[in-house]
Amino acid sequence: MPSINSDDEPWRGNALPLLNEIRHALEQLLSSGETTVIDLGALPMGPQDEAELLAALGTGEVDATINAGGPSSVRETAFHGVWLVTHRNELDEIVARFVEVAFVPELLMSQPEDVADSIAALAKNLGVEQNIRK
Amino acid sequence: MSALELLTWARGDGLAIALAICAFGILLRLFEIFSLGRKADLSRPRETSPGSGWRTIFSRSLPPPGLLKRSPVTYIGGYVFHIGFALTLFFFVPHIELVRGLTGLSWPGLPMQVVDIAAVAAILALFAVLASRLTNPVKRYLSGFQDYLAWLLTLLPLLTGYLAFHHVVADYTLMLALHVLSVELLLVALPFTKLFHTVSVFVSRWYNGDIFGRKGVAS
Amino acid sequence: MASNGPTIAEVLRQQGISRRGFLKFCATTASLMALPPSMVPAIAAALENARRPSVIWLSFQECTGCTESLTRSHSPSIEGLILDQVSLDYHHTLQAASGTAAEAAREAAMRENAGKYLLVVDGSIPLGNAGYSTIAGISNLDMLKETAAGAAAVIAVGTCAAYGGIPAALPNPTGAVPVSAIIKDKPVLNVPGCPPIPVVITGVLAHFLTFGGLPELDALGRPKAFYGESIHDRCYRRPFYDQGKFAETFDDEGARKGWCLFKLGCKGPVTYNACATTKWNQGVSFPIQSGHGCLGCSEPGFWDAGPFYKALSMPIGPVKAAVGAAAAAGVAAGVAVALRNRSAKKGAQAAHQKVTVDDLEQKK
Amino acid sequence: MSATYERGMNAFKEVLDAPIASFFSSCVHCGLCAEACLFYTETGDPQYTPIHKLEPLRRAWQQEYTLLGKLARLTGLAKPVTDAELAEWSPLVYDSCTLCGRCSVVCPVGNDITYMVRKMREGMSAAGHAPEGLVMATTRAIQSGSPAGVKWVTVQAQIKHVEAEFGFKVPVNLENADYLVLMSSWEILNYPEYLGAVGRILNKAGATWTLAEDAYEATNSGIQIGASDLARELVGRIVNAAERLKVKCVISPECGHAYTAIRWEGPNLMGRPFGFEVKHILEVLDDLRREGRLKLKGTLDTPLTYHDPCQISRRGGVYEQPRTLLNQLAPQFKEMSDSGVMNWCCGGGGGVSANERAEPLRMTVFKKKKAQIEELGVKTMVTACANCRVVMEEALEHYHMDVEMLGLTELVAEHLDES
Repeated sequence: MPSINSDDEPWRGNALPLLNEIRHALEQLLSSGETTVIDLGALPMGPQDEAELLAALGTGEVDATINAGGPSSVRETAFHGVWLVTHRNELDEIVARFVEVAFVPELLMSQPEDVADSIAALAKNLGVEQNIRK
Repeated sequence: MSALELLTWARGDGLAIALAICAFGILLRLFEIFSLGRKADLSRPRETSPGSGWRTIFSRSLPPPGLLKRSPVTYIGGYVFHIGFALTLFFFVPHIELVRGLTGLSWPGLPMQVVDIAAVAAILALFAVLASRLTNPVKRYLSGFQDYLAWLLTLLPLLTGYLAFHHVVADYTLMLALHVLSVELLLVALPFTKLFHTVSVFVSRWYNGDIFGRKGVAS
Repeated sequence: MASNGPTIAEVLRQQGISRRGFLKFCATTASLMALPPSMVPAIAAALENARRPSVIWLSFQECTGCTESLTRSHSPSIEGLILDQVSLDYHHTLQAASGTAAEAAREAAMRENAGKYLLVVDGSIPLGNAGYSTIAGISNLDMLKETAAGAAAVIAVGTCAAYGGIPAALPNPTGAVPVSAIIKDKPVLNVPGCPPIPVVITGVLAHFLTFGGLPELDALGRPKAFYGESIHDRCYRRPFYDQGKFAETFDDEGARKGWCLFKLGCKGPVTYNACATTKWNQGVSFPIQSGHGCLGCSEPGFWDAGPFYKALSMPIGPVKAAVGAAAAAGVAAGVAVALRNRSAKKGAQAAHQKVTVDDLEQKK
Repeated sequence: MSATYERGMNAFKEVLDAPIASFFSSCVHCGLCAEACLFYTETGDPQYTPIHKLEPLRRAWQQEYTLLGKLARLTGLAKPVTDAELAEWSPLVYDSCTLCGRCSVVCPVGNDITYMVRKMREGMSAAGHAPEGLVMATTRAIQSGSPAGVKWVTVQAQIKHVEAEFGFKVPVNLENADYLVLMSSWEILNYPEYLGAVGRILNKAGATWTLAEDAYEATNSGIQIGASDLARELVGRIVNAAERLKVKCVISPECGHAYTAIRWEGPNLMGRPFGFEVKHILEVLDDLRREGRLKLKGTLDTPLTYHDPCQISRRGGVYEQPRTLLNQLAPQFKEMSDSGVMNWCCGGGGGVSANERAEPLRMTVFKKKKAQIEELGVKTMVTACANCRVVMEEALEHYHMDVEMLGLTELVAEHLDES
């Protein structure tokens, strides 16, 4: 792959408008509680764009990994409420990448269906009769 | 026929046909003009003269005293159109590539934003001169079908080019095809309508400058 | 779509995938189908109830590049997961069965899932001589008609199936035509590309799984989600085009700096595909990122749309010869008209009657 | 014989040439020629747009000399010019064009519209559509030697008068003179001071000069009506006299179109270059001044301006000489707006003054000159064309304007240093 951009060239790609979009999403989150998810795969990103965006977002306080159908990393960026969600498959290849603007990303929360499964499983382990799930 | 196939035809056979008709027409028209001849002027020309045919070819691009004020729309509209059109035609990189493809000649282009502004200016100027043609008593009196046809044929390449560049109305491929086709219409019409002034203006200005220059007047 | 059998959500659950995993699957599927993330709940709801469909895959005049592309998708990734959900009942390159057994499998699938199975086709169909391409002694045309009759929908995978492709290139010796030229009474979805991006194939399958039908198509029968915008519009090098910075050769300073490849013949502006965002090889790169212009392989007629290395605005026809001939004709016609003009003028001069003061008024 | 439509159309075919074909090919109907034409600016009537005045000639060109035009005519798509149309165009070609040439210097594509109107008149006159006034003037010029009917005896009377007043002999038919002096009918009839002025100046300069009995009239109605055969006959009288008397230079008097007729059209009408020079009197005056042979004393201390006769300045190239002279003679000389080659016509050039039919229009368009004079606020206007002078004197009276007209030659003679 050729080097894409020399250092003396100011990059005028897609990082800047995206950062602005994130700023508006944060304002919306605070005022109405509405979350925003941006699919980075749907944007035309050059290698430099991506590096620039990640550098601009920085690293924050939370760094979580979900192991479901491959590892997914959920990291809060230096900006509170701005999360970087990266899904990988079992081969550790990136399959999707999102910027999620939320207090807590949806996927970090335990899902009611799984909780129900957990009750059943726990009950089974304890030998208790359970009647939550049909 | 898909848009790409239309574009391929326009870039291929279409362009060849249009350029052929244009070349045929220009040569025919020039023969028509020059075959009528011009008698040698036997009067003694002034020994020194500020005027000449070559001078007038250039000097007629400037408005004579007082006329700019009398016909601002014609002059300013005319300048903005011609300059905007020329910038768009000769300094838009894809156009330079076209010339390079035809002749091997090439030169540096302008940034797209500059060309974009030039094209918009030319389009607006065309509408301004049309409004003037419809409202000015003289122009309205002089104008016939050919004048409006020439206007339309000039507008179409600019408009379709602009729409193609900005990806509006239709997808780029179709717009580009329409753009190339509109240019081809313009090329076909050029020798046989008043659009021929793009060629003959150099001849008519030269004769004018020569006639006046002989008498010691810079016209 | 098979009406019996477990739903996709049930299959996933049986494989021990949690609801969280299912949601991740839905999110990546949305990304795959180029749907906005806000569609995830709808996808989840649809997948809850979707059942595995039967798929019959027919290959005609093709190079197997499309199948290669598909099998080299992120296996065993999310697409693998989706492919696991379909029942690929016939694919003569991939299936284990051969000969009569293979054809029997196809016939069985057609019978059992009549009106519900998906037909996937790669390759174009020769109309010239039936013998140009046959499978098990059956001409491509007959097999397509026969198999399409009971299909819910037909997916034409690759530019050959979608638009005729390389086999249809001039002078088109086999009389190759695309699927849509033959199948008129069924929805035909085109997934053009030479080859098509694998995730587009799986994305379409995912859409079919999820929503039970075909996604929204453009005028050329392509799913808008993937083919809605041009390579040029989504190209990360687009800013250089706007600034007027172009690579002039493949090894100049501009090329090294990653400037726009328009002058080197890039067809990105007239090519509608998702390469610039989806990219290839697990999202590593795509042709322009690798330094080569787009060939326009997903557009109908790209194979005959002029040289690959000529800028899009360059003429591609016999311009010089035509202009040369026209100029010669122009000179010939010009000389003829000139001679006539001169003789007409000479005639007028000869016909001149000297004007005297008695000739200044018309006398009745 | 008679003028006929056919002779007119034939004349169109004869005069159409490469310049005209290029002019018609270039016209984009921008309308700017109208803005330069006082017949449009003062009336606001678009039919006076200069290029429109040529429409029959343009159609004749298109249908005769272009392939598409010819095809259009053969297929009936284009109709040939009719005699009725020529008649309809007569007022446009003769009454509303003074051949002033202003449109020709304004046209952005360089069309010399005046050149074309002059040529179009060849066909119009051959077809019998010249106005009666011009036909009569031309007939008189051919038959009696002057458009106003002035005969040699009248000139002789004036010679006697000049000889008595100034005490020098007016040479007639003198051979080998430096200058052959010509006059226009107007100078013979209205401005007799011209002959005395020229005589005094040339005598003082030590130049030899003469009048010619058979070539005293400089004007040329043949040019105005657009009949080259007649124009040739008229200019031929001068050329023959100049050659017979072996003069070095023919002086065109203070008359615009006479200068055009002898200086620029003359050799072409005769079909040969002249062996003698042709100069306008202003050129001669300026030559003498430069050579130190014209000494002036005193000045005229009233505010005055100079009206450039179109044929002398814009279409003749003589615009610096009058200014050099006036700057010396008149300290309060002020330029009019649009002076020099952009001057506005008096409204009576190109045969319009001889065309009674055009008189109301001529008065209307004088409003331009009137506005220019009023803008400047002067009461004296100098010019170098007797026709301009007569036309403007009439119009000044019509508009009750108190402005005095002077001939520049006469003004120079008045300030001749005779010491």
